[in-house]
Amino acid sequence: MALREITLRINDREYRGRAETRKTLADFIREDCALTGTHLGCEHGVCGACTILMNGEAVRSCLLFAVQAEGADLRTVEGLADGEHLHPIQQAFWESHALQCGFCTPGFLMTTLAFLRENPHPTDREIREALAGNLCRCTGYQNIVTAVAAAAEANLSQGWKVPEAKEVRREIRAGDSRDRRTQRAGIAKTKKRRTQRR
Amino acid sequence: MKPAPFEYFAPRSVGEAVHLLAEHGTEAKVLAGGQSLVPLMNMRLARPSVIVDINRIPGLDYITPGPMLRIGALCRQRTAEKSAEVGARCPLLRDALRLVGHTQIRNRGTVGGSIAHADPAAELTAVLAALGGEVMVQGPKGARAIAASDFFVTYLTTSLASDELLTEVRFPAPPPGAGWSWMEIARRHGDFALVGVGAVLALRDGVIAEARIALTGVGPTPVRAQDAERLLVGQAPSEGLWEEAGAAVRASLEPDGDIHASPEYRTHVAAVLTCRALREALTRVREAS
Amino acid sequence: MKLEGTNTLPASVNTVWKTINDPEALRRCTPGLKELKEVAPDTYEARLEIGVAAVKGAYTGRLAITDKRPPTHYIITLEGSGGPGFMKGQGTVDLEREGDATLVRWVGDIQIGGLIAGVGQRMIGGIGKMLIGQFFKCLEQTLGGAAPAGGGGPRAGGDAAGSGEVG
Amino acid sequence: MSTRYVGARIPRNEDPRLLQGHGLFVDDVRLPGMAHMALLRSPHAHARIRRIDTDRARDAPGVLAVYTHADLGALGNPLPKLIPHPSLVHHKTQYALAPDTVRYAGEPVACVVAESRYAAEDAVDLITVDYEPLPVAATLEQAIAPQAPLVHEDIGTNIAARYAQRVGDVEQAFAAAPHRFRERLVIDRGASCPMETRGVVASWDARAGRLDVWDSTQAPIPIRNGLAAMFGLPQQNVRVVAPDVGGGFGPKIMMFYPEEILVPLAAMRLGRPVKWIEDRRENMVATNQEREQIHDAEIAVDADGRILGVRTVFLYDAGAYIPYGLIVPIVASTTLPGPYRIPNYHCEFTAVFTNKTTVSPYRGAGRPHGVFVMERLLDRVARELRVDRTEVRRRNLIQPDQFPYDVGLIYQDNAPLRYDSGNYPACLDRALEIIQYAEWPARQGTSRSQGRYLGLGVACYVEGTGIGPYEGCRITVEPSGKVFVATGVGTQGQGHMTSFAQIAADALGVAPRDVAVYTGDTGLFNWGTGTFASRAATVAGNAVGLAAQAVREKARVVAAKLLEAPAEEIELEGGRVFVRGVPARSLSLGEVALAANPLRFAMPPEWEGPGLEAIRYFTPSQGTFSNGVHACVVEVDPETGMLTILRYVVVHDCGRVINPTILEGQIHGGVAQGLGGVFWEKLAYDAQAQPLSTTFMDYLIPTSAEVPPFEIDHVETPSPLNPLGVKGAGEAGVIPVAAAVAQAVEDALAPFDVRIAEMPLSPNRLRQLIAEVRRTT
Repeated sequence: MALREITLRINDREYRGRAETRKTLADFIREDCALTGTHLGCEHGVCGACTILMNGEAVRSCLLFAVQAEGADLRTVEGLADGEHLHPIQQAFWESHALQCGFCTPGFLMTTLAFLRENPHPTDREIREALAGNLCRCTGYQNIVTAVAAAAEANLSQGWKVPEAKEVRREIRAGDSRDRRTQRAGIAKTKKRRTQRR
Repeated sequence: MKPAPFEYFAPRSVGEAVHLLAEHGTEAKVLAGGQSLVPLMNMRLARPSVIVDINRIPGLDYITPGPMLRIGALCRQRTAEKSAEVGARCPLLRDALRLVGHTQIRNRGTVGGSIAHADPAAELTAVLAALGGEVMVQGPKGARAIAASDFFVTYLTTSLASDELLTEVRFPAPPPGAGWSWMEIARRHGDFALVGVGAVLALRDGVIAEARIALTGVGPTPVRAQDAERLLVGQAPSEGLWEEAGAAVRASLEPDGDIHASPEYRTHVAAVLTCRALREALTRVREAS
Repeated sequence: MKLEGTNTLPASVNTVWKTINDPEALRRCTPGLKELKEVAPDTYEARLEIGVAAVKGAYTGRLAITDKRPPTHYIITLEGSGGPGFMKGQGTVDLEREGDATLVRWVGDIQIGGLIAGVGQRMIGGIGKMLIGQFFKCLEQTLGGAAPAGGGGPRAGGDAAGSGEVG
Repeated sequence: MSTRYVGARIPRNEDPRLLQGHGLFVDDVRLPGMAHMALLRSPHAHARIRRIDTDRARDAPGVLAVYTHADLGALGNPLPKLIPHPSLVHHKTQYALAPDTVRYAGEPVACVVAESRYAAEDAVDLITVDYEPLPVAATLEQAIAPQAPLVHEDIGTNIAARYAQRVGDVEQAFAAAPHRFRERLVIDRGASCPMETRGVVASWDARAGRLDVWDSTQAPIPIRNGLAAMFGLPQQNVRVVAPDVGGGFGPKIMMFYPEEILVPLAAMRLGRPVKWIEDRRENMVATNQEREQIHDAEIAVDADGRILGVRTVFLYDAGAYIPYGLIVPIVASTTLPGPYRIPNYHCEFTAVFTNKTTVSPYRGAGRPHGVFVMERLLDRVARELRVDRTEVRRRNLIQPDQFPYDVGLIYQDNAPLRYDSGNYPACLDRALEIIQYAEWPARQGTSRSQGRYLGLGVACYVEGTGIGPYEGCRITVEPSGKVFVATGVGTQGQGHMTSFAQIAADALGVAPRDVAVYTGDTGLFNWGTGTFASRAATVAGNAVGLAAQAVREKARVVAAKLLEAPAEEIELEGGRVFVRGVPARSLSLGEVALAANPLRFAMPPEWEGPGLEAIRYFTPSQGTFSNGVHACVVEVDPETGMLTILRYVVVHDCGRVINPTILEGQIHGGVAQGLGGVFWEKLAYDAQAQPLSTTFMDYLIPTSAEVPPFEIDHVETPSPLNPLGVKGAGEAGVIPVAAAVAQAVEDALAPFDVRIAEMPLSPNRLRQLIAEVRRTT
């Protein structure tokens, strides 16, 4: 079984682990990094529930192998809120009743984050097409479209941003921007996984 | 739904990649965007024992303008779609790219990868065929160019040798003032089209000087509609002429059916879309002049 | 899935009959056939690798020739099961003299089950036709003396050149 | 009691957790030492198992166990029969693992437990099964034909049941009728496809003899009871938790699925927690499906289009097994009459086994079929008699003064089908007003002159909801002043954590955010049947109301002593308990809760025990009936057969509305699923019953780009059958969609004279229909 050391950043924290080369990035995030907010709805790249940001761009984490993300900077749904303060997109989803069972929601949030960065003033049609890569079975999409429009409004008034991929890449190359706390977290993760493997 | 085990290599140069391909032969698969390969691997329909991940090879993500628009093997579909050069020199490619999957797919998927995967329903294969483009490949014995007409062999199969790597795709820019159109019918936004048509029209002195038409979803490879093209050249554009071109396309196709569309449907819609594409292309010619 | 067609082969009915009963020719020309072991007259154990490009299925099963009416008629059955499910192909073959060539009429029925059926339906029909086409192309080459493509030609075996890099 | 919160648009209590990725879905459960299960499923739709060789799998790296039927021991019997019915003569259920015969492609044959799901799937590949393929009954017609291949050889037939119900004298009515029209109507298979597939995690504590199970189910308590029985454990030692469930839509009410037994079994045998998560391909073959029915229906009307009689004789595809009994076809036949007066009615169905995935209710559960048949018949009447389609409906609607209205049939809950209340004409008028029906001919004419083919459709329905037997609830006020509500129903996104909180908040004078609702955990509430048939808000909701009232009264009795005032003068408001008119003399609700649980000294007898806590049950004698009208405008491209939904209007009456935002969300989702089943979603099978659409690339769930915006309005006729006056709404959205769109497509394609008699449609099929008409004319 071909194991690889993998080091990557998720939500500005570094994670290190050892995984089979065939392990998908989605499984690595959920199992090895214990960030279970990223969901798997189809594992063949259609439903979008596993959408995350990789170096600032929305990607399907079920269609990447963890080894491919070595040194990458990822953002998952857990990295949206600022402590107790929901991100404006999360706030808009809450106020617009844009989720029911909530399983597809993380994917929609991450897609929206990348979309609004590129297109801050979308029309409803543009929103509907931008969201077409994410399936939702509960809401019929209408309230999600409303929420994304509302989030765009909030964006204009509050001007929130996500870190640009390039800056992050530089940090990674420097490789030393992690503090002790995250180092410990990284090591702890590795230990835990070893005990699980036995 | 988890992939079977494989050995993973991330070469840092084209030479290294080609060496790995030569070493592992048909057991090796090249991984670029992975948006078609990884689903097949997750479902264990594809079980390559070796993966050669070319994503860490520097300098392959370029778009170089020129009489031939040259797109490097690692240029993401999304990058090409947003590129000013592509928009200016090859709007047919840009319009087709917008209908490839969804943003999340195009952020990873590469132009070269889509061509090399050779899915006859994929937009880009028909764009390459319509424009009469070519691909550059690198093998142990060096580089060679393969014309689109020689490249696509059948479903998911090309004339790439197992030890060759596609390094660049070349799209000839249509003549100045040419009009273009991409038309397709897909069940849902972002799905593979049931039928897709790409058309390019150029006029000189009010008659059609050049006509290029290629279709997806109507055969084991993208289909160039040469009968229709011949029929158009030298004629003055007219609704009647479009109908004739559509009829020629209808007559030339023998598509297979699947659960979404019968051969009859595909043939019929191919003709309908051909007319519509030519109509739109002509409008663009007139807008240009 | 039903398929049918006719092919003209450049040899007498008797020669064609010999060829399509010759294990060596069958091994060479049946797309994806990796191994053929005779276990009884006209019954063989077969190992196949069928598919295109990266999408390959390994099957083990049997090839049998039944309902023989030399030199003009038989039914050939190829069935196997493996990781991706099962496949069964059956072809009724009739030979007919056509000048100094032979007209081959065939009616085939292909059944595919499991993974490939559920996922690959979009291409199965076309690929089935393609593989049968390769079978006859290979026979033609054999009879015409042209160099036959091994294992039914690289494409059929799925050890197809390239189509590697994937978008 | 004030109702500040019931009826208000309260944002959901459950959302902040889910929005931050802090939900707990079954796949998020991570236990130390957890092993993973994968299943080997039959690639054949019908085959005998000659031999299974698991040796190589057992020796594969990381493999802990491989089980076949031979290893199941006492659990090797057929799985429980869920809902018996006198007419169900052959109540066949499947085995956890197939013993000797597989009857649909996807039926479990063996399972592997390994250190990772990856390793488990590797080992599954190493199991070889020698199958003897058997002839297949792929379609309803094949299955009922003489000499048909038998799905279950031992019963000598593919017919599981025949059942008929009738009202009045149908033969006489038809004989005397001036007009009779016949239709053959077909509805094909669809899948519920919740975004979260099924999943089970089990953990066994041998010392405590305790089994903990996390299950993505709509019925945790029945699952707990069943597991206890099958494994011979006290119910109290088995805890089943349905944590956050990523959508249910019916198939997750099914019990037992094989994996719900195999996973606990493996956990107990291995002494390690075991997880199985269904992957999407499994979900498309191994999770129950629905919808396949063929109706031969006939309607008799007088010269003005008034209904004299209706009859339908239909085939119901049960799939390979029929654990859930006859619920779906019974619901179809009892939903068909809808909001119309039908003096004479005959419905008769045959439940048929086929070699396809088992069928059990999927959102709508037969209702869409009944409505499709009834509305298609009325459209035919309108066309033949040249009466406006809405006028035909209006002439036959049950009038507001006719309630309660007895249809004369027995409903799925075995109680009389008696509509409790409603205002059907009002809903129709409102829908026509919103869709601007009066201006339609002009608008359609204009678009036609521009070469566009637009069509409008209108359909009415009545939905039976809120059936028994019961649901219950325990409400506890803690010294913190927080209110805890525990109920036995599970929740799959319907917003119960909020709507139930609103009900309790009104009774106890607190804010909904101070009410924590717990559902789906057998450790927190012991009694319940589950979330199905649009019943949670009605049945559990009223139980919450009753329990909250009881706690309120207890609080007043306790406060009366503490505040030295008569109980009837004690008020609850804003989290405080005070004497009417003397707000100064007050305590917080938490203080009262603390005082109600003294450590020493005698307790006043009138307190009847400690704490502010009450358990109450609501046991409706019959269901309550929601209704509504859908209207839509569509555009068809006759050259390509492509369909675009331009407008979709829903006017809906589910009695008193608890939370309009949540209600509208339920309707949006239902309509989207309905639209899926109209043009995109079809489970294709080939002639050998091989499933051909087992991925999201071929099973087409509509996206935000296909689904239109919705326009929704409410009419409120409270139900007299429960204290809150509410009716169910969970399935409403999906029910009349096929009927409305079918009419709209016919309207759009009127120049081609196309008839729609089937669902789902597709671009290919619409083209075919247009071409066929062209050929025949």
